[in-house]
Amino acid sequence: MSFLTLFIIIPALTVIGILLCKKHMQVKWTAVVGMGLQLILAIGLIFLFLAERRSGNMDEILFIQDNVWYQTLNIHFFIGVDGVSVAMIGLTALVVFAGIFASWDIADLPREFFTSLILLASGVFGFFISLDLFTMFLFYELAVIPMYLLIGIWGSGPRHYSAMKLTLMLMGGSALILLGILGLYFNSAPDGGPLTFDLIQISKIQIPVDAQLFFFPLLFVGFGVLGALFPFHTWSPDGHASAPTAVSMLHAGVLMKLGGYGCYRVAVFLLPEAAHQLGWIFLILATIGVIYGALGAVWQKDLKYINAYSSVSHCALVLFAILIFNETAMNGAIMQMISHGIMTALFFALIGMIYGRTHTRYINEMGGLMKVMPFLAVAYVIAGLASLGLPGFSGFVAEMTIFVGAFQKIGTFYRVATIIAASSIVVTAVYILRVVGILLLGKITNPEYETITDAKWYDKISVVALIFGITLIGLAPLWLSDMITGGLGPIMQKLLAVAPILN
Amino acid sequence: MIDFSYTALILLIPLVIFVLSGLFGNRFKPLVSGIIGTAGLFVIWVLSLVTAYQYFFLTEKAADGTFQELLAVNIRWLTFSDKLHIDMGVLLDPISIMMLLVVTTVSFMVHIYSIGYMHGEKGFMRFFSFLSLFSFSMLGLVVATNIFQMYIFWELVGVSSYLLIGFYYTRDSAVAASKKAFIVTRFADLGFLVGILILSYTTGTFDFITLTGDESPAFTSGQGIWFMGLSTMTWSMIFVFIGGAGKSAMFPLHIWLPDAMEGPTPVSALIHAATMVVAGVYLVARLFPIYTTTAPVALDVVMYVGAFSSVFAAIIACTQYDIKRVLAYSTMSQIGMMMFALGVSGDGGHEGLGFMASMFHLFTHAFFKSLLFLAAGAIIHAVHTNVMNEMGGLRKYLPITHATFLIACLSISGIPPLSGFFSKDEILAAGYEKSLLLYWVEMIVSGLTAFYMFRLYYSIFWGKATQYHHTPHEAPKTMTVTLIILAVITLLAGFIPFSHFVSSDRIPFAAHLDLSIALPAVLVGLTGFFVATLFYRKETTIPGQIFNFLGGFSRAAYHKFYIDEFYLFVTKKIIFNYISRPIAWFDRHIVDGAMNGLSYVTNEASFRIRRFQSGQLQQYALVFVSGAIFLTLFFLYLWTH
Amino acid sequence: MFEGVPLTWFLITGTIMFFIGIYGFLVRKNLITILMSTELILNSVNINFVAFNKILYPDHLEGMFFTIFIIAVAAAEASVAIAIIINIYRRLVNIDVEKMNEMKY
Amino acid sequence: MQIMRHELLLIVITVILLIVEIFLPNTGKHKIILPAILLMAAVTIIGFIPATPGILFGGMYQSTPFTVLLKNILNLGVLIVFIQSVDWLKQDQNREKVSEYFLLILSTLIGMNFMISSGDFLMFYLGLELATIPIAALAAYERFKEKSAEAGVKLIFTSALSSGILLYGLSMVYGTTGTLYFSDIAPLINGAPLQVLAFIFFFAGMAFKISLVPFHLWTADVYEGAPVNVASYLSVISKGAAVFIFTIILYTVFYKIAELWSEVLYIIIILTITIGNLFAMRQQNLKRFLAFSSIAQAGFILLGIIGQSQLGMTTVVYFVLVYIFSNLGAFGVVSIISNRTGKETMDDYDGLYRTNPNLSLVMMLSLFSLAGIPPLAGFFGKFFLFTAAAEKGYYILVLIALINTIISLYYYLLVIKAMLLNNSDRPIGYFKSDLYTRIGLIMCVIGIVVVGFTSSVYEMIFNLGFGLY
Repeated sequence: MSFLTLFIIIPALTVIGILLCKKHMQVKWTAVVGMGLQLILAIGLIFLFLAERRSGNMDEILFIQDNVWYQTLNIHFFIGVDGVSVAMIGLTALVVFAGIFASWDIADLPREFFTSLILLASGVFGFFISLDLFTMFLFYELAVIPMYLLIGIWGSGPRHYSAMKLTLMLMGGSALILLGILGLYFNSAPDGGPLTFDLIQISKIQIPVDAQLFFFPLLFVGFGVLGALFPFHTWSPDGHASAPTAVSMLHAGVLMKLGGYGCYRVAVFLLPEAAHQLGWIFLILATIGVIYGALGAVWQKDLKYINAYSSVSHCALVLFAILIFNETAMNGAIMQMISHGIMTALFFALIGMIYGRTHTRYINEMGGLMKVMPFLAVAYVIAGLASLGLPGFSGFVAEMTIFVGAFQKIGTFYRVATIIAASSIVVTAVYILRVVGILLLGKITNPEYETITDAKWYDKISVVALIFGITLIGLAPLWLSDMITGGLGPIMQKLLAVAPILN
Repeated sequence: MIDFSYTALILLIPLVIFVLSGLFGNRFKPLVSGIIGTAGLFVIWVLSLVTAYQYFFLTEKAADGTFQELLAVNIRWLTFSDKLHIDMGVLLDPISIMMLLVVTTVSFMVHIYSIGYMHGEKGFMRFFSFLSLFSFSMLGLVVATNIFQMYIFWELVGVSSYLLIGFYYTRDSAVAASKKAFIVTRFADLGFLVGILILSYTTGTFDFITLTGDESPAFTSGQGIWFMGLSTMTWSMIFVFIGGAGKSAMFPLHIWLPDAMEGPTPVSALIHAATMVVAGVYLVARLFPIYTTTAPVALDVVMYVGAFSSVFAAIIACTQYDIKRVLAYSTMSQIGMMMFALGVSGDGGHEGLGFMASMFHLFTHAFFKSLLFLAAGAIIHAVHTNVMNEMGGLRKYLPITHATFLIACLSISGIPPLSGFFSKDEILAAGYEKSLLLYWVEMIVSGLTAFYMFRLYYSIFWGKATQYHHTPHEAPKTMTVTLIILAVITLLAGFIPFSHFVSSDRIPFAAHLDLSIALPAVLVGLTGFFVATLFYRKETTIPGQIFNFLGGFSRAAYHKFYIDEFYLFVTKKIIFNYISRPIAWFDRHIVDGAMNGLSYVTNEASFRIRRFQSGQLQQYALVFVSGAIFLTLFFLYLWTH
Repeated sequence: MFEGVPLTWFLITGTIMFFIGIYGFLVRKNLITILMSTELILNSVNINFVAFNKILYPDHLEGMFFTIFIIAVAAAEASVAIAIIINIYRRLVNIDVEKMNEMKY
Repeated sequence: MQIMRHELLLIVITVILLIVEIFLPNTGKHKIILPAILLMAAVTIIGFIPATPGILFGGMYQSTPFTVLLKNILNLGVLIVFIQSVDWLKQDQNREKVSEYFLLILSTLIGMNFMISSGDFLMFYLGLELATIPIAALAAYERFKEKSAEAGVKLIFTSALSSGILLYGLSMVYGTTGTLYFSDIAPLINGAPLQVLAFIFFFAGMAFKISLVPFHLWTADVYEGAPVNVASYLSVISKGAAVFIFTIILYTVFYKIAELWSEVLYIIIILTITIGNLFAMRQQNLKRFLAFSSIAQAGFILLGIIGQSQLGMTTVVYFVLVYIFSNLGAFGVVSIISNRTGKETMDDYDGLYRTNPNLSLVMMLSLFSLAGIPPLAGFFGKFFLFTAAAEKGYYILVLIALINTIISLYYYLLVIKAMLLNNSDRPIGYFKSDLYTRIGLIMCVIGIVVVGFTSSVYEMIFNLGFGLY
């Protein structure tokens, strides 16, 4: 019985608690308490993990719990963490915690809102801790579905359309994933023996290459849809634009990471040969995505669209780094997931707060907000600087790791791709500063904004928590990168076994 | 062996001050934060003086008589791979210490100055916290132990310059200028980054000491032809230089510098005259061994770009009316000369004269140029305009400012015995040894320099006595004091035996003054001075005539040769309208359209097939029977074949 | 009396009846006639069973039994059907099958 | 006695109810409701007592633990249907014919039980007809509704046609093998052309019961016309029974031509799922909507059969169980709402959540379970079905099915959208559903939530069904 189970139990209890609550306030505070516990637990996990490692426990997976669930199909409830998943869990806990506060003034059906939000969160946590493909997939879908209600009920704009589109596209992705998982399952015992969904066990065996070539694209695209892989990213702008604040935060901050994590943990890890043979195709797509998302953001006028496109760009960078197949880039990919997770959550939180005050998301209709809401404005500038990869914030660390790693890879193709991807930092600077300039600086364009109030206490909590996250990673990245690198051993072994000159 | 680890404080103190004043600045009175910042800078200044003293005089040289490179502090910050890792630390060697002195001194002066200058400004506290952020970043850049640390602080100075240029964030021109500055330098930084990537890939290290050491991997590896007939190292050095050119406003990446004058004048003095803009020069100097040993082509690029920028800027400077812009262009031109000096320099001993000259000029220029800016600040402070036509005859109102300004002008024009004379002379000497043509180009530049500086001087302090709606008065003590201090430094700095401290191979040598170079230089300077006197001491029409006589050329120069317009065209028209906009459209209509198309097709299909459910019992039966029969026939066929 | 009549003749008869039934089911408009066509179908089946039983497998009587049961069940089916038809007739005073398309698509 | 306990018990309670019915005055027929339900509950519970397997009537009837399990599942379903239909039966227009409802349904259930444990085609046919004909009467139950009568006609005639075709197939089987006993037929099946024809006709007959495309067209109309509870009974119980016996016959009789029927199924599955989904997308009337969704679901069930393995067999049963809970949940909500408000179209459901949150929640859970969303039972069922099909290597088929799950998710979400997302100016007003309905719905919800998590159900089915394939 590993304490990791708490990561699923606590949200479940919180949901029950919320359903029992009668009053608006009770609901919120139950949510806060539950997710606060979750955050504490996550931090505790990080420390425990580091302690274990420091004490020389070099097992591939720590805190394992393995119960048989479905005997006949050999489905297990098999959970455990390595450095990578610990990092992702930390990210999730932080973002969810901030998200609760960011959605403090939900007035309509608060109980249902927080229930779905926490269901979503529990799905994400479950996904990150589970090592059995079946449970992984279960949690994956569990995380995706509440989206529909969250966007559809509490969203804005063409919310019904966006919600339906998002759900269906993501479910389309998960359909491919399911097929891929089945493929893995039935190839998991090439030389007799019981079939298994056990990720670690599968990673130990050698799946026939022709099977790999068939299932790798399924899995990669399937997860890639959620990871905003070009050209399957179009749910992202609409979805984010229509979603309520906290949902955008969780979605861009955490849910999209499921895609990247899946590509890394399932597609590439279990199917290295195919990954090595077909990787270039997706690498091209990812590279396009990086620059395409960035350029797409330059033209947008809606804050959320801008951020959605920048998310496309950043997440594409994650996939790009994963497909480089060397340790440094892989490390960068994970760090990019985390940094982008916090960053974009911060962005969406701020956008939501600004929207809540100005009631518009069109940048041309706003201006000079720095004067009336200094706190939010400064936070926005910080988020912007972090997002354009300024040293001292997490974005820089991640991006630099990716670029350095990618450039170490032999082959002009990769070099060129790297330089193209790297050139996105300039474009990023362009659209970030454009927004900052129009939105915050200059004179106040709209007289009614004179009276706007600055952030409330709960806004401040969520913003500060997130800013703390990015600066912490930005200023002292070593522990994180070491923790992640520790988790990359197995996958690197497999990849190197495929092509010795990958590094 | 002295323990230099205390130098870490030089970085920590401003950082702490920044964080504190950033978080709690609005808790206490504005003035307090100003005082704190200044005090902090004073401490750092003292520290760096101590460091310099200890390093140059108390630390024993290495066996071959070189000043050794000391890693005072070095902490692992981020690990990329077993070979590649970023450390944060303090590297002490002659040039870094020289820069330490420059930065701390000027920054300290500017802090004091600003207390007076920014008095009563809204956001006084913000200003000082940004100043300390800048000082932190600049110092970090200076003492970087590895190229990646340098890149990190490189970015940081960029952003602090962005923040400070845009200090008056309600003024649209300021916002635009800051944005421009950041994006242009960012673009250059991309070059720098690519350079670093190539360098680190070939050499497998970021570390300066390893890179520039005698058996540097850069010398051994990376010689092979890599791309377009140039060696890997050459390319990486060229890219790195692009980064440097961006920060140091070399042509064609200079466009941000004039606009950057939108920032408060002390900022211009600190960042855009003395410290940040010379970072490029410092960067090239840092990697100088690589340039000379393995990338001569890149070094030539540096030389030509430097030379061209210097003359280009000098010409424009002659035509501008905004005093700060004139100074900005003169800065650009001076930095061009420094680059040129680096470009012409060889390595080691007297070969490395150019290196020394460049560093020397950097040193002196920092002081007299910041002096010029601060004085200009005092003037603007007094008359509330910075267009020179609206000034005149100020010498009786602002005696101190006038005196100091004059000193600075003489110094920059290379009139002995002021500091500018010595450094510039060395540069010309170095240039003379390399190529005669460029030598003369630089001669002309120094002539022009003298001309436009005195054009500026006369039209501010002499000329017609303009009526001011309230009589200008001398700036407060805090400002004049700094002016005087800097003036004194400007007077004396020239007599420092610079080559005994700074040289390309860190072996002291004696650079003697070569009259055959010095005299013509001085003469050219004097000519410029006299021409300016002739034109501008009194109201004359000559300049106008000449302006018209040169016609198109002068107009082009007045319009800064339309470089800005060109950039605007590229960014706004090409990138914004012809790339980004189509992409946005494509995304909405093609990519997204495909997705919506799917759903449309499904709906359509579901509508088309509805007539099978006609509600007619017999039609159902028909489908039923025909289905059964069809299956039968199909499988009978399948089975029998 | 049926000695020497080959099986195929019975089968052909059965098949023909079967398809006559189908045809009637598909084209007649009157519900009663449609019901009768279904009876035709069932009877064709009966012929098959009996014929098979008598000619191929005379030692057991499964076919016969089946036939008898089919007849019985058919009767039951018919009764229910007719009951419903009567009900229909009560509602809309004809029993034209084409009138019964209130529910469609 | 022990061997055919289920059938006997059902017959007994049917007789009891008949007798009770005689003594009830015409005005008080509804007094029969409670005893009927209690008796049914009793039967259901007794059913779970392990029975002794055995063979009767020289092999015409065979009872194994597996068939017992199937019968129990059906009993459970029928019990829920009974409980759910109370609210409707209590309405005035049904006052005189309450008891018929129970009697007819019980008789069909008896038919199904016989069908399931039939050992030869005669018994099978009798069970089939017994399970079909009374339903026609039930479909036409609401005498004064034209739609109801139309439904009755459509059902009875198509079923007559289909049984005719099925019988024709059977006659051919008899002709080629000379016997009607499953055990004797099996070895003699050799894929002769006549047998191919025989099988296809037999298949068509079964496909009518399971309502597979293209033999499905009656389904929607009958569901729409018939009373909601009858429709729900049709959609789960009779379909489930047909699936069971179909699976058994395929696996035990026609296994020698498995290649043939898996190819047939391949085509039929694709047709069924796709057509069913495409029709369901556009439906406004919820009964029709559920009808088409149930067609699509049937297609998914076949995925398990085509797996041709222990896994597949087990999963089919498991999924039918899950499907009973989910579909009955949905139908239960539809029926209570149509009883109270007479509203059956999707637009009427706009903003239902605001007025009747609990009903909407049940509906949402059921639909999510049907769509296969974790952590509800439907997810597990679907996943195992896909696994079963993939095991045979039908990856393309699975992919098509998966794509269809997205379409199905789309239209299930449409209902949820109506209930939760849309706001209506005149939504269905709040009403308090009666105790029976609540119990019924709660049973469904428990089933939906629990069956998935507790793997024991699945394991039990697996162990019982062992060796059947």
